[in-house]
Amino acid sequence: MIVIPYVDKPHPLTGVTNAKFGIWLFLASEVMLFGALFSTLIILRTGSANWPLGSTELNVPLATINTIALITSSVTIVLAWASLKMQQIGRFRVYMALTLLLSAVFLVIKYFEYTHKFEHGHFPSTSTFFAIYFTMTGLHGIHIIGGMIVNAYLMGPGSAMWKKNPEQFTGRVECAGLYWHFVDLVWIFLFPSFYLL
Amino acid sequence: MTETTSWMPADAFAPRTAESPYGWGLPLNISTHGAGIDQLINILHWFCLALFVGWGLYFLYCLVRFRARPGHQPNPMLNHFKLPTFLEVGVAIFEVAILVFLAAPVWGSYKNDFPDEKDALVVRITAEQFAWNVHYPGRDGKFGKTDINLIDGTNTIGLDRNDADAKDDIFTINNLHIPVNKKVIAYIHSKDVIHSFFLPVMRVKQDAVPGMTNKVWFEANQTGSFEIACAQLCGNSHFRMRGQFLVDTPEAYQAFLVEEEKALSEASQ
Amino acid sequence: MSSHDSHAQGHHEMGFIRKWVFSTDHKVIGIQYAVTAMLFLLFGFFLILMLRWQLAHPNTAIPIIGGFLPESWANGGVMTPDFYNVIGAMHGTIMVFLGVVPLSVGGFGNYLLPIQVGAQDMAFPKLNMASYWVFFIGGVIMFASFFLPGGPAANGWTSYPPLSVVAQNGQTMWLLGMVFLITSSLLGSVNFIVTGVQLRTKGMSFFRMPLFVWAQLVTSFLLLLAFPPLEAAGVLQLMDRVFGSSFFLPSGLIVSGEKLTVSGGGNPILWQHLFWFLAHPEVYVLILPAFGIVAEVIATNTRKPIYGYQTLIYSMVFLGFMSFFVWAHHMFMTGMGTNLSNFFQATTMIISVPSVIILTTLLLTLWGASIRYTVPMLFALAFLPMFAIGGLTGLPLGLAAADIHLHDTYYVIGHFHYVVAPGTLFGLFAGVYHWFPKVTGRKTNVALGKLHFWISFLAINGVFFPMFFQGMAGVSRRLYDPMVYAHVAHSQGLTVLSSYCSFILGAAQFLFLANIIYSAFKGKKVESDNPWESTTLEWATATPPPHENFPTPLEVFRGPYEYGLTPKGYSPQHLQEA
Amino acid sequence: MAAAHGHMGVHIKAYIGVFMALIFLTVVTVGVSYLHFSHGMAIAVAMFVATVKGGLVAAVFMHLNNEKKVIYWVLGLTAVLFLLLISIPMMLLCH
Repeated sequence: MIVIPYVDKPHPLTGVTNAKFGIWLFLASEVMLFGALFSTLIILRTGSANWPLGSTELNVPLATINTIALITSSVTIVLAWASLKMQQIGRFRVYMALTLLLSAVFLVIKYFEYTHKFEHGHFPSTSTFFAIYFTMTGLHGIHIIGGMIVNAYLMGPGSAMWKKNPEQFTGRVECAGLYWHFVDLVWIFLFPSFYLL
Repeated sequence: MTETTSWMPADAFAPRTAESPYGWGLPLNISTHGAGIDQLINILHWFCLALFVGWGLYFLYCLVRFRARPGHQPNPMLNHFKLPTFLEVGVAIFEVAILVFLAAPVWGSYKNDFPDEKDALVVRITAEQFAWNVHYPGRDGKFGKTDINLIDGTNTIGLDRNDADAKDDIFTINNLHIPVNKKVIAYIHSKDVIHSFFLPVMRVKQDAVPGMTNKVWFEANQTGSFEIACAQLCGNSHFRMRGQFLVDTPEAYQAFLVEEEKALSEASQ
Repeated sequence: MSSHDSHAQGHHEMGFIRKWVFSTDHKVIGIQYAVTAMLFLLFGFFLILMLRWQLAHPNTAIPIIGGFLPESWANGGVMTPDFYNVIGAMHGTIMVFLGVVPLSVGGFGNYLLPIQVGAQDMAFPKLNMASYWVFFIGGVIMFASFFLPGGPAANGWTSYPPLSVVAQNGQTMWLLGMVFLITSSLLGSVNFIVTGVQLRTKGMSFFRMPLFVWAQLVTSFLLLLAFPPLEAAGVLQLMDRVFGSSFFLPSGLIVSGEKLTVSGGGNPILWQHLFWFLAHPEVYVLILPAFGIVAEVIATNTRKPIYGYQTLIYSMVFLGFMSFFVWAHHMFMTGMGTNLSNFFQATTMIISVPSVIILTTLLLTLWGASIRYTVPMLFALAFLPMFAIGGLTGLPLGLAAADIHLHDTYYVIGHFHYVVAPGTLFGLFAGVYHWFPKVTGRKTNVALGKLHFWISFLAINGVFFPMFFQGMAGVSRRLYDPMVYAHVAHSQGLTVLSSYCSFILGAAQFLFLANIIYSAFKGKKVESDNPWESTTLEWATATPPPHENFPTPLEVFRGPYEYGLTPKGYSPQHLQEA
Repeated sequence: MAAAHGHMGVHIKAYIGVFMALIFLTVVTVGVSYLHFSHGMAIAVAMFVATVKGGLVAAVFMHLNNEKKVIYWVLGLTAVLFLLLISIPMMLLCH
C-alpha cells in the first residue's frame, strides 16, 4: 500500500509538512487573485471622474462590526489550534464553534448590507464603484463560506482523526487557520479601500 | 478581386510598383518612416537565416558524424571548440545593438515625432462595426462638434451640422484621401469594439480602442490607390472592413475637396 | 513506515470504477489526462481543418460534412462568418487549455514526476483526482457550449472586450469553462510542487533530479502564480456579461446603432493586461515540459550526459521568472507610449537569451554522442530546428518597430505555431513513443512511427512556413474570406498550399492513432524493464509500474544522465556500483 | 504536558495582545475616516494602518515571524509578482 511521508512529521530539510507547504502555495495563488482585483479597483478608481466617497454609499458602522467579528474569529481559530497543542479537544470544539458563529454573523451582516443596497437600486450595473464593490466583497464572501465548510468539517466528522493521528489533525487545523487568517487579511484591506476612502 | 489567382502569381516576388504593390512578402512601401521598418525586418531575417544556417550545418554534421554505428563509442570527454560562448556573446551584443540603434529610434520617431498640427492634414478616423468613418475638418481647418445622440444611419459620427465649424466639414465612409508628400495626423477612435487601423503600404497600424483616442502620423511619398485594412477581430464581418486609401497629387486632392463641397452644398439646399 | 497508514486499500480488490474512474493513483490520473487531452487535440485539429477548407476555397461547400452542419454554421454547406470565428476561438482555446497543457502537465507530469523523484504517489492523491475531475467538468462545459443555443465563444481565444462582452454568443459558457480549467491547474500545480520538493527519495538532491522534473516544477510555479489574475479577469468579464457591470466597457458605446445602456467607465485595455499577464507565462507553460521531454529523449538516445545540465536548469528557472515581465509585447499597438514599450522590448530581448542557451546546450549535447535514430529521437531531434525557427521569428515581433507591420498578421500565427506545433507537439510525440513501453508494457510499431514522423514533419512545414511570407505581406489573421483584400488575395496560392498540407498533416495523425491503439493491445511485449537502457528512476520500476511504484524505497547515488562513463555504457541512478 | 502549557501560555498571551491591537487599530482607522483628511493623506493613513494590521495577523497569527526558508522563498516570489500586478494601473495611466 502507498505510504506518503511527511504527512504529519515535518520534512527534515524543508522543515514543513506537506499540508503546510501546500496551503502556503495555495495562499500564494490567492494573493495573486486578490492582487488582480485590487489592481482593477485602483484603475477603476483613478480612471473614473465621480468615484463616490465610501462612507456616503456604504454603512460604515455595520462594516466596522463586521471587521471586529472577523478579527475575533481569527483569534478564536488560532486559540482553537493552541488548545489542540495543549491536548484539549474540548476547548478546541468551543473555540471552533465560536469561529463558525462569528463567520455566520459576518455573513448575516453582509446579507443585510446587500439587500439594503438592492432595495435602493444599487446593483453591479449601476456604476463601476458598485460593480467592483459587489465583485470583491462577493468573492470574499464565497471564500468565507468555503472556509466555514472546512472549519465545520474539522469541528464535526473531521475531529475523529484526533484519536487516530493527533499530529496530522493539528496540522489540518493549522492549515484551516492559515487560510482563515488570509481571508481575514484580505478583509482588513477591503474594509478601508471601500468603506473609509 | 474574386478571381482565384494562379498558384504562384507572376508578381509574387516581382519588384513592387504603385500598379502592383502587393505580392508574397513585404508590400510596396510609400511611407517615409516605412524604410526604417523594412530595413529592420530585413536585417533581422538575414541575421536569423545566418544563425539558422550556421547551427543547421553543425546539426547535420553531428547527425552524420556521431550516428550510432558498430565500433563507434560515445565520447563525452570530446572537447568542445570554444566557438559557442563567443557566438552567444556575439548574438547578445548584436541583439542589443539592433534594439538600441535601429528598433528604438524607428519606434521612437513613429510614436513621438508628431508634426505641428498647423502644417499637417489632420483627420479623424472613427472605426465602427464594419466601416471606417473619415472626418475632414474642411477649409476652416476646424472640426465641427459631434454629439452621440445625433448618430443615425447616414450621419454615423453624429456631426452637428448647424455648429459653425461643422459647416464645411467633409465626412466620407471607407474612403481616405491624402495629398502626397504631406504629413497627416490621424486621430483614431472606435464607437463599439476594438478595431485596428492598418495601412499595409504605409507600414502604419494603430488599434482603434473605444473609450480612448490614439494618435498616429504618416507621410506618403508616392501616389496611387491602396487599401485600409482592419487588423483586430471585431465581429463576424471583420473581413469586410476594407477601405479605399488614395494618395492624390495636390491637384487631385483639391478636386476631391471641391467635389465634396459641391455635394455638401447641394445636400444642404 | 513512519506514519499510521491511511491508504489501506491495496490495488487488487478495488472495482473497475474505483481503480480506473475515481482513482487516486497518479499513474491512472496521468493516463486519464493524456487520453482526454488527446481527444480534445483531435477535436481542435478537426475544427481547424474545416477552417482551412474555407480559406483555400472561399464560399464553397465543405466536402463530406458540409451538409450535416446546422444552418447557422454552414448554410448549404458553406461555412458562415460566425462559425468561422467560432472555430478560430475554440481551436485556440481547445488546443491550449484542453489539449497541450493537460497532456504535457496533466498527463506526462502526473505520470512521471512522482516516479522520477522516487516517490510512491503525489503528496495529495485525492487533490490530484479532484484536479482531473474539475478539468473534466471544464472540458464538458467547453464541449457542451457547441450545442447550446448561443453556440460557443467566437471572439478569439483572447476574447478581447468590448467585443467579448457585447457579442451574442457562448462567451459566458467559455468563461465558466475557463474558471474550472484554471482551478484544475491551480490544484495540480500545488500537488506537483509539494511532491517535487518534499517527496524526493533518499539521495535525490535538487541537482540530481532529471530535467523533466525541473521543467515540471518551473511550469507549476508559472501555473500557480500566473493563472489567478486571469481567473479574476474572467470573473470580472462574467460580471460584465451576466450582471451588466462595465469593468471593460467605456462610456458612450454605440453598438449596431443603439447607445449601450451600461454605466460605462471601464477600460478594455485592463482585460488585455490581465489576460496577457497569464497568457505569456502560459505559452512558457506550453514549451517548458517539451524542453524536459526532449532533454530526456536526447540524453537517452545520444548515450552521453546532457551538456551543461546545470546551465539548462538555471536557464529554465530564469526563463520561468522572466516570463512574468514580458506580457505587454502583445499590446504594442494599443497606443502605449515609448517608455512602457521600450521596457517590454528590453525584457523580451532578455528572455530570448535563456531560450537560446537551452537550445544551444541541447544542440551541443550531440557533439561526441552516439545517436540512435529511434522514433522518439527523430521527433526530439526535429524539435530543435523547429523550435529555433519559432524562437527566431519571435525577434521581429518583439521589437515594436517591426511589430507595427507584423502585429496580428499570419507572421504571428507562423511564429507561435512553429513553437507549439513542430515544437511542443513533436516533443509530446517523442514523449509518447519514448514512455509507451513503460506505460503499457508493449512496443509501438517502429515503421509506422517513422512514417508518421516524416509525413508530419514535411506537412507541418508546408502548413506554417508560407505563413511567414503571408505575414510580411500584411495578411491579417482571422479573415473569413481572403479574397476581399487585394494584399491578401495575392498570396492566395500560399493559403491553398497551407490548407492542403494541413489536410495531409491531419491524415498522418491517423497513423499515430492506429499505431498507439493497436500497439497498446497487440504490440510486441517489452522484454526488459529498461528497453532504452536509460538511467532515470522510471526505468527502475516494473513494467507497467505497480500501484506503489517502488515496493522498497530506492536510494539515488548519482546524477540523472551518467551515460558513456563506464564499460556498461550507462549507470542508472539507483544502482550503488556504477 | 506542563512544558507544552508553559510554552503555549506565552503564545496565547501574544495572540490576545495582537487581538487587542487589531481592535484598537480598527477603531483608529474608522475614527480617522470621520476626520475627512485630504484625499491623498486619507489613502496613505488608511493603507498604513491596514498594512500594520495585516502585518500583525501575518506575523503572529500565521507564524511568519519564525517560519521555514522554503515558505519565505515562495512568499518572496509571490510578493515580487504581486507588486508587478499592482503596477498594472500605473502602466494604464501612463498609457
